[in-house]
Amino acid sequence: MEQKLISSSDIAVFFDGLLKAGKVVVAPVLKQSGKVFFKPVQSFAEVATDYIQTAFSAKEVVFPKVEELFTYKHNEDGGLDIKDHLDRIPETVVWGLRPCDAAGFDYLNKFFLQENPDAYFKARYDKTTLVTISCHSCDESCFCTSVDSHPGDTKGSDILLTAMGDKFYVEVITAKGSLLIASNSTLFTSTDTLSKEAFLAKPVTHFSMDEIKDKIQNSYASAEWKHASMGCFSCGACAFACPTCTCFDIQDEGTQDHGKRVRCWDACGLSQFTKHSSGHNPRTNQTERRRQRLMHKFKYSVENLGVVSCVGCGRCIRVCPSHLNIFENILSVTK
Amino acid sequence: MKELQNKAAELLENGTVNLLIGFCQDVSKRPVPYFIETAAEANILVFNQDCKNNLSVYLHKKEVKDAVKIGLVANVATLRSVLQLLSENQLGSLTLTYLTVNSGSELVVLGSAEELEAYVQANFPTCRPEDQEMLDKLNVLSREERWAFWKDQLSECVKCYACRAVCPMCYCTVCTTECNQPQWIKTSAETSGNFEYHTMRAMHLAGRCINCGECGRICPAGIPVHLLTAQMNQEIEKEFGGKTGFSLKGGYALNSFKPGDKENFIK
Amino acid sequence: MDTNQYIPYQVRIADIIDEAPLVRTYKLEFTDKSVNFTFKAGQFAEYGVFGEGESTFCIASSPTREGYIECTFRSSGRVTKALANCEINDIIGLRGPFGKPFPLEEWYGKDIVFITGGIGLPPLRCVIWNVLDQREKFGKVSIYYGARTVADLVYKEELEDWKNRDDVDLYLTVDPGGETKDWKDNIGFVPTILEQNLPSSKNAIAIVAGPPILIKLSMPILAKCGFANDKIFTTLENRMKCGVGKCGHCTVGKTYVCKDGPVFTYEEVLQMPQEY
Amino acid sequence: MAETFEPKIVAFVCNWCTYAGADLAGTSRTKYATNVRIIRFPCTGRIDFMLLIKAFQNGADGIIVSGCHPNDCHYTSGNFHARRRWMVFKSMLDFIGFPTERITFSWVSAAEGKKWAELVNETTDSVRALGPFTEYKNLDFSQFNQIDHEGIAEQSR
Repeated sequence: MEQKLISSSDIAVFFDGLLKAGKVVVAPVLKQSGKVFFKPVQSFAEVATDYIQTAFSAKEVVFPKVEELFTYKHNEDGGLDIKDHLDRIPETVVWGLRPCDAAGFDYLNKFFLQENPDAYFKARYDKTTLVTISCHSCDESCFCTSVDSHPGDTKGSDILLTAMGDKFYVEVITAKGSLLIASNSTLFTSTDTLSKEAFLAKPVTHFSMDEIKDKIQNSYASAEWKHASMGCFSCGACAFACPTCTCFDIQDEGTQDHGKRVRCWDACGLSQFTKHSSGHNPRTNQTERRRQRLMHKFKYSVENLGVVSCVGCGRCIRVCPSHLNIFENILSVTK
Repeated sequence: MKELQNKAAELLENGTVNLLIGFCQDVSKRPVPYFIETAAEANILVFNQDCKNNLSVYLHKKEVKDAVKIGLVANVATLRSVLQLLSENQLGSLTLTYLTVNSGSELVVLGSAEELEAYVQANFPTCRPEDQEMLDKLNVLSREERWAFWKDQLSECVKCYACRAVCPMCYCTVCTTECNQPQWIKTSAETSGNFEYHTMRAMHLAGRCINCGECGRICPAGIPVHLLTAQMNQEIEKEFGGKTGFSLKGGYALNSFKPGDKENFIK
Repeated sequence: MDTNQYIPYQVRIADIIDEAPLVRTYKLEFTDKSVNFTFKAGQFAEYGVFGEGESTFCIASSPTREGYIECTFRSSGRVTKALANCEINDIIGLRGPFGKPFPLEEWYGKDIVFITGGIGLPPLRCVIWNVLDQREKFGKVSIYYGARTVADLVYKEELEDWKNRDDVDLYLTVDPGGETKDWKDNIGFVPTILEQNLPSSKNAIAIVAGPPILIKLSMPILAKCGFANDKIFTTLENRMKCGVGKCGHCTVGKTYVCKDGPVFTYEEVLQMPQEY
Repeated sequence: MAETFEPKIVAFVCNWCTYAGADLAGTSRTKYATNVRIIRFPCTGRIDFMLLIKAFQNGADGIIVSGCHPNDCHYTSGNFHARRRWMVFKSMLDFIGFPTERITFSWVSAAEGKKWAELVNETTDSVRALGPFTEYKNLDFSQFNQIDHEGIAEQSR
């Protein structure tokens, strides 16, 4: 890992350089609804800067809300022509995501590629470079420091920018990152390791992960799950806003003759998620469904992949219609 | 506040209610719906301007139905939706007690449907000014501009169905979106599928929506979906008269008719 | 491996057998003969009707009988209904094989007890064929199979065939009231019949598949016979979409039924949360 | 393209009046545009708005919805109920900016074979003038997974 500096004024030049290089640059954009979304942009001017967190995570760059698996069409000799569109995926730079989102990519990478690698995720991930910007501000929903991360965490990023007054401190973490720098090397000056501490936000730490990790082992039967889930409406808001939720549904759209098969986000909180066509539903009530979601984040994914799959971005808390609070729930069930 | 807590405790104490649905606050002072079964817990109850959630939606939840005798801490919008639900015969099995705070910020306890009706009619809410403003703005736009507006808005929808989940009027056990034989509405959150979903939703709520605005407020993508139903309600009120959530025998504009209804759009 | 697991093979329906009301067996052949599709007993696949979607069920034929595969399904949902409307020579999609197979090799020299009911036989049929095709490798083979009515019994010819073999003990039964005038076999629920003809657990494996109630009631009886929990095998049927442990629909606790199963020992099942 | 464009028009009609009317048009050898596909319903009261959406979803360029005149309904009030629902549905579509001129509502009785023929011809002409209904189909290409939608778009055309 190498460290560099770039002056704030040159950031725009660097950014436009990426666009000129023909890359699709996805960056946070403020929409009239007052919320910030990751969108492909055409200029640095469009990029939103003053916000705590985007409405949805950047995961849709590598795991879109609707992913076309393939199109099919009947051909003369009775069979079908089936083709995917992996070759159409462009070189993409995600600009200005938060360290928590980047950490989310780290998990997604493990989940999708460790076993039975997922061709669509891989194709997108390989062509995606993450330019993360450290958080200088946070709100009461942020809790990254509780899940072994922090506002200047380099985990998952290719490049991490940290605003330091009139300049940005640039940490180049991966080869992908170095390539971006190399293509605009004149803008950067080398430097030795600097301390980011003074320029970072200070989110509240609610619990120590190690403690939770072993306490949650026997919390499955906790009576607190009922309280933690009574308010739950069984919608998918938390899962869809989450940077590490990966559940999806596969659907055909079209006729028997031609059409496409897509995969779209699904959520374990929705009542139909586990329902069999026979009518039998393994997880009938919301308590079981919310427990599945939280236990997956803090227990099951540790057992399966060795990492906690919650990055503390706090989106689920912000979007929850009844303000269910994930870290309060975790604390209450591990009491 | 204290008054509310004491009353709640009293109701739970003397068995008027088995379960009381109200608000408490999380660490960061956000109102969280809270379900109280013992008088001892009543002291964490809060009720203030931020307590916007329409708690009446929980009346459809099995765990709540099982409690039968239920107390509801409610703002006017919530009371109005309860009234609408009563007029649709959805709460037959429940005995309800309502706790609310009136404009004079004093505690009001309503024990019966009739009291509820009287209170709602006396404090009947009008369309929120900001909503009215948006509606007027949209209605003067050209057809293409409106299409563009909704296209941009609905393209952000991820079909989390939060708007459906928080709506007290969406109580069907199986929603049209889950009927897949045939697949009426695309499951994928592509814009066309989103159009179908939100059109369907607005149509099924037209003449029933009580304008609590929850669906728009909680949309994670910030889509003002509540405007669709608000607009429908105004149309229906204009053409057929009648207010939703106004009386116990509200009646539903779309399952009644007058021989003289407007038909200038029919060839 | 870098192959795209979401792209289905194309298979032609070569033959259709109506097994029972709503239950059909399709014999499937790969349109592309060069495809080398190998699978093991107990694995499943995703069968897709283009335009309708995919449905999950086991491969009912045996790897020991090459050149084609068979699947048996009951039409209940959107996809299976569409599938049931297919005709001979129609092309459908096939993804697989997925899942962990039965550890047949470990069973060589052991007695095998099959306990199943209704539509639960297809997953086991694969194993049964497999066992019978290499009969000498196994000890005693007994099959307990029942259905609601005589009409609901699947694979009727094969049942005849197994009945006539002297190296297979077949206990055939139908629920009380489901019998016909000329029904000569047992009448009563499978667990009852099992209790009346207790198998020996000595050097034996029990495989249970079928409706949850059948599994629930058979387990204590098997325990009574002295079957250890790790000597009892079953297959879980959860809703699945991807088949490769990604979509999350089939999770039971941390377990992905599609890649860690669908074959589990009863011991493993007991360790999971009861969400299946 | 424009001049050779023949619109697909789906007609949702009630069994007792408009269908009979269309039948009359046929038996009395009245010629009318062949663009229309008729779907027969027991009553206009049964014509759910979801069916109209579905038709557009499946590529219809225009829609005709037609039934008995008021007071003629075989089930006495089906068309009255339908009338309200159409009115609401139409204003709903207007509000989201949907081109409602692609939907024609009408009353055609069993005796009005001639009116039916005219109705179909008029509708066909007006929809032909409007051109193919791409606005709806194009919705997805604009957004189809926000990253590489152009590619998919051109390929899907």
